[in-house]
Amino acid sequence: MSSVLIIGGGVAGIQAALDLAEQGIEVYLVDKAPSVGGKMAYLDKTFPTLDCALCILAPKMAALLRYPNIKLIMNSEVQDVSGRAGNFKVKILKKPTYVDWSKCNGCAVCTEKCPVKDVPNEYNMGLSNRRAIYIMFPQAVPKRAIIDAEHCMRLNPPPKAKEKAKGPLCGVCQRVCPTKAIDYEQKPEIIELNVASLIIATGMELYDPRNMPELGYGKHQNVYTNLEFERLVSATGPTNGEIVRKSDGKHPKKIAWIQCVGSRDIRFNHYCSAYCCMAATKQAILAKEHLSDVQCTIYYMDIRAFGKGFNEFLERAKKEFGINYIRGKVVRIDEIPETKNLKIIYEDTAESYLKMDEYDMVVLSVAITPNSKLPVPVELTEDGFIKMKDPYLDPVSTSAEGIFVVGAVAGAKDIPDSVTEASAAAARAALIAKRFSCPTEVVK
Amino acid sequence: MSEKPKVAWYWCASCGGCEESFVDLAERLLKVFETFDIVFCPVAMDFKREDVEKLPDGSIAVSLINGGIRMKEHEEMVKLLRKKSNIVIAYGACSAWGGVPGLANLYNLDEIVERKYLEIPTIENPKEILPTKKTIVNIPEAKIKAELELPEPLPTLLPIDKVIDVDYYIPGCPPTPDVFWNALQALLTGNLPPKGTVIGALQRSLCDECLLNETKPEKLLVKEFKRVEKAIPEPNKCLLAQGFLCMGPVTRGGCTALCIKANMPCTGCFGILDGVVDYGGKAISYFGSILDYSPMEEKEIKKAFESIPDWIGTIYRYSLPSAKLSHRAGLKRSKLMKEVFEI
Amino acid sequence: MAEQKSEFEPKIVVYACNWCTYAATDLAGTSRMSYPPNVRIIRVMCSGRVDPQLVLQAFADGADGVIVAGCHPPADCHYIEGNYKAYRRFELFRKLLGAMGIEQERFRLEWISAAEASRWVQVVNEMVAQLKKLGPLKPNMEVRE
Amino acid sequence: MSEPRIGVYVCHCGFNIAGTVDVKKVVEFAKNLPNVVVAKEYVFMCSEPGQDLIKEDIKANNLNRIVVAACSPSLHEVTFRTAIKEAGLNKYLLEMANIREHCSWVHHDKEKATEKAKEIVRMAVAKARYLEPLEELEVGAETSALVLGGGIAGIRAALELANYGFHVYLVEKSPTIGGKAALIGYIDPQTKGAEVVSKMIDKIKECPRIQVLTNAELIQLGGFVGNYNAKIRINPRFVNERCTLCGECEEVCPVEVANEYNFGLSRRKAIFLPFANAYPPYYAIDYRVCVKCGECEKVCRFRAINLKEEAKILELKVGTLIVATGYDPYRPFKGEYGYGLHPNILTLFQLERLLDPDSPTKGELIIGGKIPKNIAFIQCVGSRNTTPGAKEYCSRMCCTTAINSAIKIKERYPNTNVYILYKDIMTYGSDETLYEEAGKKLVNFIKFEEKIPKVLITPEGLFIEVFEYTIQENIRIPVDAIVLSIGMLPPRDIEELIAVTRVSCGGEGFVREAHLKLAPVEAPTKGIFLAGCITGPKNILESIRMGSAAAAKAMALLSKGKITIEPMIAQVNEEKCSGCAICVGVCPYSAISIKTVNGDRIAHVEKALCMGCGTCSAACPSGAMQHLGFKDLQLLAQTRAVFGGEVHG
Repeated sequence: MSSVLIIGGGVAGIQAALDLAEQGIEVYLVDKAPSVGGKMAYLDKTFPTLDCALCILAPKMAALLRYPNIKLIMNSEVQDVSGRAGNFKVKILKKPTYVDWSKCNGCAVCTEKCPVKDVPNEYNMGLSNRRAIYIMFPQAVPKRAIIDAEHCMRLNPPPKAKEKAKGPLCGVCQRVCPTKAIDYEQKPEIIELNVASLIIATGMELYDPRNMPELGYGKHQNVYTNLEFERLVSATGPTNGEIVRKSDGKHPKKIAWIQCVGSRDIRFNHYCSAYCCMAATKQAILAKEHLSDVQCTIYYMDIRAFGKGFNEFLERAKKEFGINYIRGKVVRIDEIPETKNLKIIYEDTAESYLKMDEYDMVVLSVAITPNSKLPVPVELTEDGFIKMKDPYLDPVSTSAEGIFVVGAVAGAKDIPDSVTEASAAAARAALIAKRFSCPTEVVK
Repeated sequence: MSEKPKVAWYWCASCGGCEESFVDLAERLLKVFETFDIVFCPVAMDFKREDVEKLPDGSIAVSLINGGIRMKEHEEMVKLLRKKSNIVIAYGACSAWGGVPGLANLYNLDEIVERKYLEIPTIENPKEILPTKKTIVNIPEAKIKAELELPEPLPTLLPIDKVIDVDYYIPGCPPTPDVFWNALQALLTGNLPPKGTVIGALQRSLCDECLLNETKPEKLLVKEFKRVEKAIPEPNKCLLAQGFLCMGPVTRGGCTALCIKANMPCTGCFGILDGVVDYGGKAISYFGSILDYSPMEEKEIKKAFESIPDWIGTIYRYSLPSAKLSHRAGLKRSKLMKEVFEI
Repeated sequence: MAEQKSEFEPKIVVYACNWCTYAATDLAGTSRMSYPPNVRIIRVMCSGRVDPQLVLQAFADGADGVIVAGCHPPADCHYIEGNYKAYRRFELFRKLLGAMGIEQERFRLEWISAAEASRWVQVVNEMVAQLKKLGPLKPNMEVRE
Repeated sequence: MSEPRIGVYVCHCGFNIAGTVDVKKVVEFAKNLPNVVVAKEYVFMCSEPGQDLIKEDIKANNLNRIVVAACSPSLHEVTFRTAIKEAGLNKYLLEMANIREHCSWVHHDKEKATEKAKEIVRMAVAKARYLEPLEELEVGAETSALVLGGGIAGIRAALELANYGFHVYLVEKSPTIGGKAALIGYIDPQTKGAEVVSKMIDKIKECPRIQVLTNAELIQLGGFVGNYNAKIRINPRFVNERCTLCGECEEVCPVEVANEYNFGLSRRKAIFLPFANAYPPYYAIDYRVCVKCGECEKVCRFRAINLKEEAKILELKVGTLIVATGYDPYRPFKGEYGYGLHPNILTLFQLERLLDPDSPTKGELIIGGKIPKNIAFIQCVGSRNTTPGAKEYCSRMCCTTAINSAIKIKERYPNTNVYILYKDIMTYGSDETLYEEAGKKLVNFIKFEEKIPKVLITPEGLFIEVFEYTIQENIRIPVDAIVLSIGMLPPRDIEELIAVTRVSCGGEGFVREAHLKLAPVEAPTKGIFLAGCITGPKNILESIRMGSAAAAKAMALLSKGKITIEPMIAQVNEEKCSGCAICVGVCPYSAISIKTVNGDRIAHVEKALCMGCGTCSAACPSGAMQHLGFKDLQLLAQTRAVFGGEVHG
C-alpha cells in the first residue's frame, strides 16, 4: 500500500485524511501552522445553523490522532514536488519548533512562565497577546508548544541585552518544562517522501484591506476585518466573547458590516468570495445576541444567500433580529478624532445619492484569496485558483495526473462544498494509492 | 408444647376465596396439619388477638395473610403478625396487589358506602340506614346488651406490602391448590428464592404454559378488540390473536392456563412479572402495539379503544392499589370519616 | 430560600426521540432560544421505545407533567413507524390517565421534527403555563395526611 | 459487573457552559451522588488534555463508568467513547449529561440553570450506574450499489463506484438516463449540456460493471447497510434492443402529447425517442398514453415492438443505496407573471431547450414565430418568497443559468435587448465573471425588491411594469418574450421515495443530510447516501461533485467487505421470554422471530437486522426484551433521578 500526501490541514484536508485513513491508506498531512483546523478553527459559529464551529470540527481534528496511519507534519511547507502519479517525490521543509514534540505533552506550563508577554496572538488576529512559547489554541491538534524564535529572548535576544550578558539569556521554558522537551538547538529539517498521490487543500487567505486605504483599516482603531470580529465574539477569543471597541473598551451601539471588500471589484478580485454575505449575517445575529441593544447594518451589493437554509437565515436576520440591510457601495470611512467613531460615506443605490452615517464599529467582509502559490506543477485559473482539469468529467482533478484539489483553493466555497470535494478526492487518491504500491521512506 | 413450626393465617379485606383455596388442598390438607401447628386462623379457629400478642416476637414460623388492607384493624393486625413472624407471605392477589376490592380506589369512601348501602339494585334500604361508628346491640331475650364499635376504614385499600415488609407472595385469585402446595414445599424444604419474590408460580408469563401459544400467527396484529360478553371465541386459537383482551402475555404463569382451557381470556390474577414495573402500563403498551392502524386512522383507533367500556377494570383488575398510580387523583377525605369517625 | 412565596414551578419529564425531538432540543440550544427550565429530557432512540410504565413512574414520583415526543407521522420516523406505535399506546394511556382523575393537560404526545426548535420552545412554554394553572399533581395524589 | 465506580467530568466549554452554570457547584453536587468516586471540571473536556484527564482518572481511580457533563451526545459522545476506550474501558460505559444545549444555552437565570444542571447530572449518574459493557458486531457487506436516479449526479456516482470495482445498478424512472442536464443548451459559456452527458453516457456504455435499468423504480427496500434487498419494478418499454431508430413507428402512431423532454415546446407521439442521444438508444412507448392500437407493431420491420410486454420485478442484493433522484422545476401557476396566458411567456427550462441545437427550432431563438427584439428574464420565480406559491429558499442555479443564456443571446443576436429583472444576483464564487461579462455585453439588469414586476398582456403587446430599485421609479418595458427563471422543487414523488427508503425531509421539503456542514452526502440511515439536488438546489458542477463524494463515501464504508454494527440493539432474556410473539408484530425491520429452544417458544433477534429503535422493548409485556443502552432499568433510573429517587434491581 502506498501513501497520499495532503497539503493543508483545514476542514477539507482533515476530511480527506480521515476518509483515506479509514480505508487503511497511509496519509501525510502537512500544514504550515502548528495545529490542524485551518480557518474553520477561527470561527465562533457556522451559518446557517449557528453550530459552534469548533464543536463540530474538534471531533474530526481529534479523530486524526486515532489513526496510526495518519502522520501529521505540522509547521512545515512543501518545497518541491517531482515525479508523477503513483510515484511523486516530495520535499518538505519542517521548520524548527524548538520543542521536541515527542516529549511535549501540551501541559502549557512553559506558556505561563515565559517572560515575553507581548507577542500578538495570531489565533486572535492580534487582538490579544501571547508568549514567545505558545500553544496555538486550546483545542489544537496536536496540542504541542512551539517557540516563536523571532520573539524568544533566548533565540533572538535584544542586542543590548546580548551585549551585557555573558552566557545565553533566559531559558525559562527549558527550566520549567516537566518533560525536558525544549530544544533550542533544533534546526530546520528536510523530509523527503514518496507518495502515490497528492491532495491540495491549502484553502484560502484573507485579502489585506490595507490595499484600500479609503476604508482606513489599520489606521482607524475601530475598523475590523470579519475574522477579527469572529474572534471578538468568540468565547475563546481575546475578550472572552465580549464585544468591545479597541479604542475605549466600550460596547459598540452601532456596528456596520461592509461587504465585498476586495471581491467583485475590478481593481482587486473579480470573483465573489461566496462566504461573506452569510458570514456577515451570522456575525450581525451574534452581535445582537451578545448586545441586545446594538444596531447592526450590512452594506451590500447583492446578498448571496444561495445555499441550503441560507435565504431562510437571511429572512430570520431581517425579521427576527432586525438586522438592517442597505444596498450600497461604501466609498470611504473616516474616523472622528474625538470619539474614534467612524463616518461611513456610501452610495445608497436606492436613491443614487451619496449618504453618510456614523458607527462606532465597522467590520470589513474581506475577500478570500487562494493559497495557491505552491511548488506543485498544476495550472491556475486567471484568478489564481487551482484549475480543475475537467470539472464535469473528472471532478477534483488538476491538470497534473494524480494531483487533486479540494476546498477554497479551487474556488471560493463554503464548508459543505469543501467537505464534499474532500471525500471525492480522497476516493480518487485512494484508487491511485492502491494501484501503485511503492515503499515510502522518510529521509532526513 | 409441640415442636411443629407455628403458622398463622389472617384475613384482611377478602372475599373468602383464598380460604376456600386452602380447603381445596383436599387430602393434602392432612399433611399440612401434620406438619404445622396453627396458632391463629380467624376463619376456622377461635383464637383471639390477645393470643397472638402473647406469643414471643418472631415465634411464628410463617404468617399467611390474604386480603388487602381496608381498615385500621387490618393494618394493626398485619403489623402485629409481622412482629411475631419469621416469614410473612402475602397470599392471593388482594393481599399482594390489592385485588378486585382494590378497584374501590377509584372512588371516595362516601361514594362506596352510598353505592353499597343505597344504590345497587339488589339493596333495599328505604330508611337509608348507613353504618355508624358505634352500635348498641340490645337483645333482652338473650340478655345481651353491648356497644359495638366498627373499625375505622382507610381512605384507600392497600396491598399489605405498603404497610409491612413482605417476604414472599403467592399469586392467584385465589391461588390454585398446586401453586399453594408448591409454595408450601418450598417453605418446608427451605429452597426459597430471594426475599420479596413470588413463590409457587412461574418466572415466565402465562403464554409459556398456554396451549394456544403455538396457534399465534406470525404477526400478532388486530383491527378490533373483543369482549367475551359480546362475542364467542373460536376454540383452539390464541384469544389475543382473535382480538380478545387476554392478559396472558403480561401475567405470571403458574395456573396452567385454567381460564383459557375454558375458552376465557386471562384476566391477570397471577399478577405482575419480575422486572415489570407497572402491570397496567405494560398491558396498555402491548394492546396499543397490536392494534394495526396508523395515527392517520384516528377514528378507527378511537373506536377500537372505546369498544372496551372499563379499561381500568381490564388492565388493573387485580392490581390497582399496587400500580404506580394506585388510586384516583383528588380523592377527598370522606364525610363518613369526618362525621361518623370524627377524624 | 427566597423570602417571598415562590411561585409553583412544575416539573416536566420529557422522553425525546433521538432523531427528531432530541435534535430539536439541541437546535433550540444552538440557536440560543430561551425557555423555562422546568423540563428534564430523557433521550430514547425512538418515541416507540417509550413504555407507558416509564410515564407512570414519572407521575408517581412527582412529575407535574410528561411529554413524549417523536417524529412527525407519517414518514419522518427514523424507524419507519415507531411514532405510530407511540401514538396508539398513548391514546390508550390517556384513557388510563382520565380514569385516574389526572388532567389530560398533564400529558402531551408531540411531534417535533429536528428543525422545529421553535415548536419545542412553544410546547414547553405552553405546558409550563398550563401546569402552573393546574398546580402540582403530587398533593392531589395524597389522600392521607 | 462489579460495583459501579463513576467519574463525573463537568465541562466549562469555555464560556458556553460556565457562563450560565456554576460548574464548581455542579462538581460538588456530583461528588455526593451514589457510586461517584471522582468529580472534576475542565475548561474544554473535549480537548486532548480534557480527555487525558478522564483517561488518567480511569486508571488511577479504577473507574468503570464515566459521566461527561458537557454538550449534546450528538456532538461528543463518540469523542468520549473513544477516549475511555483508549483508557481500557468498554466505550459504552459512558453517559453524557447535556448541560449545554439543554441548559446553559437556553436558560439565563444562573441559579436555576445550575440547579437544573445538577439534576441533569444526577439523571446521567443514575443511568450510568446501570450501564453495561457492549460489544460491536461485524457482518459481511456486498460491494455492489443501487444508484437511484439517472441524472448527472447519479451517473457520476455510478461511474465512480464502477471505477472502485463495485457492481452498480443505475435505476432510472424514465426511458432514458441523462436527466435534466442533457436538456440544457449551454451549462457554461463553452459547454453544452448534451455533450457532457453523452460523454458520460459513453463511459457507461464501456463499463461492464454498470447495469442501466430504465423505466424502473425502487418499490421496496429491505435489509440493512451492506446487505440491502431491493425490489425493482421494471415497467414495460414495449420496444427492445432490435430497434434501429428508423422512426417509422413514430409516424404511424396516432397518439400525440406534449413532449416533456422539450418542456412542452413541442409534441411527441406515444412511441418516441426522448432525445437524440438518449440511452439506451431505443424508442419507448409511454404506457400511460398508448392506446394499444398496434399500428407501430405492424409497421416495425425489425420486430422490435412487443405490446404484450409486462412489468417485471427484479430483486437485487446491494450493499449501498445512493439517492440521486434530483428535483422538479418549479411549476408556475396560471397567471403567475402571465404564465399560461400568452405563448411568448416561457420558462427558463423551455428557453434552455430552445437554445439547444437539438431543439424544435434547431437552436434558434424563435419565440412566437420570430426572433424577439426585446426579451426579459424575471428571476426568483418560485423562489425567495416572491409570490404566494413560491418557496423561501434560493434555487441557486437560476441566476447563473439566466445570465449564461443572456450572454449567448447577446452573442448570437446582438440587436436583441435583454433585460434581467432580479432581487439579488446570486453569481457566487467564480460565476461572478459571467455577471461581469453580461454587463459588458450590455445586458440590462433591473433590480426589484419586495414589489414584484407585473406582466401586462395588452393588444399592443407584452409589457413588464416594475418598480426599478436604483431609480426608485415605476418603469414599463415593452417586450416580445418573457422568460421566467423558475427555481427548483423537491421531486413530485418524494413521498414515495421517503416511504420506500426511509430518508427524511427537512423543512424546505428536500431530503435531509446527516449533518448539513460535515456530512452533506450522507443520509441519517447508515448505508444510504445522497447526491445532487435531492438535498436541495445545486448547480450541475456541485451535483457532479456530490455524486463523486457519495460514491467515495459508499466505497469507504463497504470496501472492506464488512460492516460494524452498533451494539445498542434488542436483546432477549430467554429466562423471561414466554414466546408471546407481540414483539414480532411490532418490529419494523422483521428482525424478530419465534424459535423453539429446548421445547420453549423464545423470541429471537436477528442482530444484523435490528436497527435499535427499542419499540419491541416497550411492547414486551414481560420485560424479557430489552433495548441495550436503553434498558428498562436504565430509563427508570433516569426517570426516578429527576426527583432524587433510585431504583433497585
